Amino acid sequence: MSLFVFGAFMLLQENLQHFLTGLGDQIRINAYLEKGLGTSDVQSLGVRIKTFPEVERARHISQEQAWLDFSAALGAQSSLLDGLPRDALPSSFEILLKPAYRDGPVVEDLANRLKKEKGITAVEYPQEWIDRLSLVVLAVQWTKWFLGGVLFMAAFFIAGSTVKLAILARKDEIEIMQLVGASEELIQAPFVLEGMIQGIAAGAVSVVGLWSLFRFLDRQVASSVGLFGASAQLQFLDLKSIALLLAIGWLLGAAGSLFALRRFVRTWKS
Amino acid sequence: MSLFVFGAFMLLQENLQHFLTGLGDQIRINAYLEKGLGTSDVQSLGVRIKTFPEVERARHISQEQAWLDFSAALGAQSSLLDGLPRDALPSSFEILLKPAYRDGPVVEDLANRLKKEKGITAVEYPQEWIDRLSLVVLAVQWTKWFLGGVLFMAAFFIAGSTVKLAILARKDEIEIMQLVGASEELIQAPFVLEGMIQGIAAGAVSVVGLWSLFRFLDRQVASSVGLFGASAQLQFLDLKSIALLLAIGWLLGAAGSLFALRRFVRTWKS
Amino acid sequence: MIQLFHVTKTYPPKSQALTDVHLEIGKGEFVFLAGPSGAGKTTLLKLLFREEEPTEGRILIDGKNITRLNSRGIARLRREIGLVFQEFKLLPRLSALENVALAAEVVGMPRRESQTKAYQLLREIGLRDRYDAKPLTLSGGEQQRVAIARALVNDPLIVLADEPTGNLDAEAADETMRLFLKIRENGTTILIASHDLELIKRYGSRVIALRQGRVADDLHRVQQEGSVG
Amino acid sequence: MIQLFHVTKTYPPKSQALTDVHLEIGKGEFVFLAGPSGAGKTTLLKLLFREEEPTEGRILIDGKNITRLNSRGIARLRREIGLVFQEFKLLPRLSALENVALAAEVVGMPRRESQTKAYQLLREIGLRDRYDAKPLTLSGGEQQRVAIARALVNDPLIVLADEPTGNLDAEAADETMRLFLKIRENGTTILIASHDLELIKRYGSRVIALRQGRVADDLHRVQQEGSVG
Ligand SMILES: Nc1ncnc2c1ncn2[C@@H]1O[C@H](COP(=O)(O)OP(=O)(O)OP(=O)(O)O)[C@@H](O)[C@H]1O
Ligand SMILES: Nc1ncnc2c1ncn2[C@@H]1O[C@H](COP(=O)(O)OP(=O)(O)OP(=O)(O)O)[C@@H](O)[C@H]1O
Ligand SMILES: [Mg+2]
Ligand SMILES: [Mg+2]
Repeated sequence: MSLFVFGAFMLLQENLQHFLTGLGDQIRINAYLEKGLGTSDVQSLGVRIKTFPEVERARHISQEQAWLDFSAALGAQSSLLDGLPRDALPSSFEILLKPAYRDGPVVEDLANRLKKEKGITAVEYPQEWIDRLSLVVLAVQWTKWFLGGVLFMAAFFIAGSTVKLAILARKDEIEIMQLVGASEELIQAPFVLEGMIQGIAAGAVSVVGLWSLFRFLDRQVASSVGLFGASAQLQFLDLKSIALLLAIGWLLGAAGSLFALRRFVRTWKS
Repeated sequence: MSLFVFGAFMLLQENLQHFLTGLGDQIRINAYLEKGLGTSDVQSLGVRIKTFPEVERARHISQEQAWLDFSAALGAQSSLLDGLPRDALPSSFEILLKPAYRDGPVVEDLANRLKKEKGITAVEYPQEWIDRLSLVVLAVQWTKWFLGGVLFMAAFFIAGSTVKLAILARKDEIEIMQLVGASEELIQAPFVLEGMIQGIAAGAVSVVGLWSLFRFLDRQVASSVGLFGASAQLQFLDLKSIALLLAIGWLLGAAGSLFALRRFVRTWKS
Repeated sequence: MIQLFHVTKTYPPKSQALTDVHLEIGKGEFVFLAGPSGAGKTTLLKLLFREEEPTEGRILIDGKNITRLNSRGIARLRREIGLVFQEFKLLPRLSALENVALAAEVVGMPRRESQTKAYQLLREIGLRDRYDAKPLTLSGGEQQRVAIARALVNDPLIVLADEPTGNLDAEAADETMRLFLKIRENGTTILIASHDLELIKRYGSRVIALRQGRVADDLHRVQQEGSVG
Repeated sequence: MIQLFHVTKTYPPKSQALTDVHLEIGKGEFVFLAGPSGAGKTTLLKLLFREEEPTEGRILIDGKNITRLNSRGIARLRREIGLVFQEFKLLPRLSALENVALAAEVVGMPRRESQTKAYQLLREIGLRDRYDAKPLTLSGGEQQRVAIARALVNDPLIVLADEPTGNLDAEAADETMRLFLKIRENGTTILIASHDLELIKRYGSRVIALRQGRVADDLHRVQQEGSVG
């Protein structure tokens, strides 16, 4: 039960992370090129750009393409462009950054360095969008920690009281074992063992529960159009997380039982 | 404790709601006007638009203003506009919808009706953005229910085992009270009373805890620039929610105790 | 006062503790329930305060059938009965005095009065010095006497006592018996399960001997005969 | 075997249960601990199996000082001692047989052997039919006999029994005593707290009388004198 809560948190975390990455993909730097640059020049510039460590991908957008994109963006007012020549817009590179570098100052720095490249006339990046994104990241981060804290407390509390109930129910047993001279190890063994088994079982149940919940949600989401593309795809926990969940269950079960037992035996007579 | 979890959920819910509203504010319909419309015509059209039930606010954007906005939006490429006359762009109304109507089909319907108004040449609205938004709303909704479910289960479990512990600790007392002929009410009264008091106390502690947590988070957020404007302002629970939290604590405490007690007494001898 | 008609008690699955017991005990009688270990003494007492229901037969107390009672009725019945258990059943968190007083408060006696009464009883039974002690800090015999005091605090119509002197030395047992006899003068019926033959010989006005769940013997001693109701 | 030097036990805050007790009990002795309720009998036994520590004085068992033991040492000590408690202390979820066998398994006896031994003991003590019953379904006397069997299953060096016959009829008490005597033949020291004067008169080879926490009397009966070690 307590692990279920924990697992739910991990699932959420995973998906939020994924969602953020999806958002981050929309941070793109546009580097506009000089007019009349030859194809080979464009290609070598593309290669050059890709050597920057921050760059994930760079896509060349021809003048043609730029024109089409722009008029699509203008929508109803595309008639505005009727008077302009087709090559009014410069060709450009659309640069996608690696996740780690999607941060205001880094982007600015990169933009400055790109500006110095031969063949590039201007560099544009969505300053406002980047700032917003970092705020969203921050908010999500905080929400995550906040929720995580609450859930962790809840999980801990639940685990604690489960163990307490188990011990209270077997108080007499412990006392009598002590009176007939059983060693401490012998008294503790069944509790620790039970704790371990219960911990793993709880972990397994949680994983299964989460999985079915996940399937349900996934289907719900899939049925509403996936406009976010890949980023709207829900992610389930990977194998490592599942193993971690089970391990935590195992440890928490064993350690919790032992800890509670010792404390309990100590305060026995009070 | 269990109420703390619950309160945390409510706090989260409140802020998500607020955040969504903030996002929804960015759904705007642009209604472009015929060129050469007189000031009084524009004004009466503005009044007319405001009579639509879906409309929250409508702002007139003059040709001048449209030009400025557009060139700002073009950024580095604003030179593109140099060859165009200043009045190339039409004036328009920027229409903000009421929250309840910020939905794809509704917006489309409204756009069609607006188009039929005299003086309006074209209506534009961010189709993609609306679809995205509804997906985000959906995702948030689901996350909320998912988390809410998990938290609620956790809260219920915690409350249950707290009561169980309390009863187990006083099992003998109940049994002896029964044996000396105490009436059921007399036996239950202290438990129910204790449950009530604990419930309210837990509620109060939760509110205080949430409040201090909130203050902390709020300060953290405030220190990073508020680019989202009003929507980045965190909201604390209002008085009604606090009262609700306390009432839930009270009820849960009383009912939980009574319920557990009755079940416990019934399965006494097994 | 107490009437049992053909009472049989079988514990599931098949342990027959009482078989066809037929008894009448009158108001104010002082009865010993004798018999070897496992004869059914405790079971018989449990039937009388409705801890158990008889498998067959009827039990009347004061003319009322107690085999058909809801929980409210059981509570009312028990308020008329003073109980002393083989295992004492004292509340470990209350002092001796509070344990005794509790039983009185439960039936509605005001706090002060119940405390005074409890203190008086504890004094009579030889616990003047230890009335403020918690049960776990009392010796076995002391606990037993607290349990006896609790059974008597409400001036019950019936006292059911299970081995009330099992943990008492001869002197304390005598004191306890004298207390029972005094209570009896108010018309209280007293039923004591015991195998202390010495005690039975000295105090028993009537001895019902159980053997393997049957009434083997029902001896009225003439010189102390109570009025049979 | 058992030696107490000037042992005083004061329960906080100020209840003096034992005062300056000086005793020597030899190997294989059969000793009754007599005295009225509250005299300190149970307290003395509790000191011997280290449920309590003496406030003053030293206690040696087999020459070893048991006042300074860690939890491991206490466990080792208790494995040499068979205990019968005033309140039985049986595990409600185990059957009578399992309760007895458990004590043997705890010290490392294989399961089969411990069960056989437990069954044999229960038979000797008159519980042949009820060995499979849970303690709560046993009568008081039956529970007491299970507790006695548990104390004897490990062939302990010392048996400490607190009112082992308080809930037994005369016949069952006799059987129990005979069992104790038989165990004693292997050299087991037996110390029984009781106020059943009848029983003490019949079986006691040595009677230590406590009164208000002091040894008031220490009577060796010559005809049954055990070898004092
Ligand atoms: N809850 C129960 N379930 C099954 N059998 C029971 C139960 N309670 C008692 N018995 C059996 O019924 C028989 C009578 O038990 P009871 O407790 O009435 O004896 P008793 O006369 O009080 O004996 P003692 O003097 O040892 O206390 C015993 O054989 C006992 O094992
Ligand atoms: N844990 C304790 N705290 C305080 N006082 C105690 C505690 N245990 C026992 N006493 C007191 O010490 C005295 C001796 O108690 P003990 O249990 O040794 O008597 P006993 O000889 O076994 O009596 P009985 O025959 O009634 O069982 C009693 O007055 C008792 O109230
Ligand atoms: Mg009995
Ligand atoms: Mg004692």
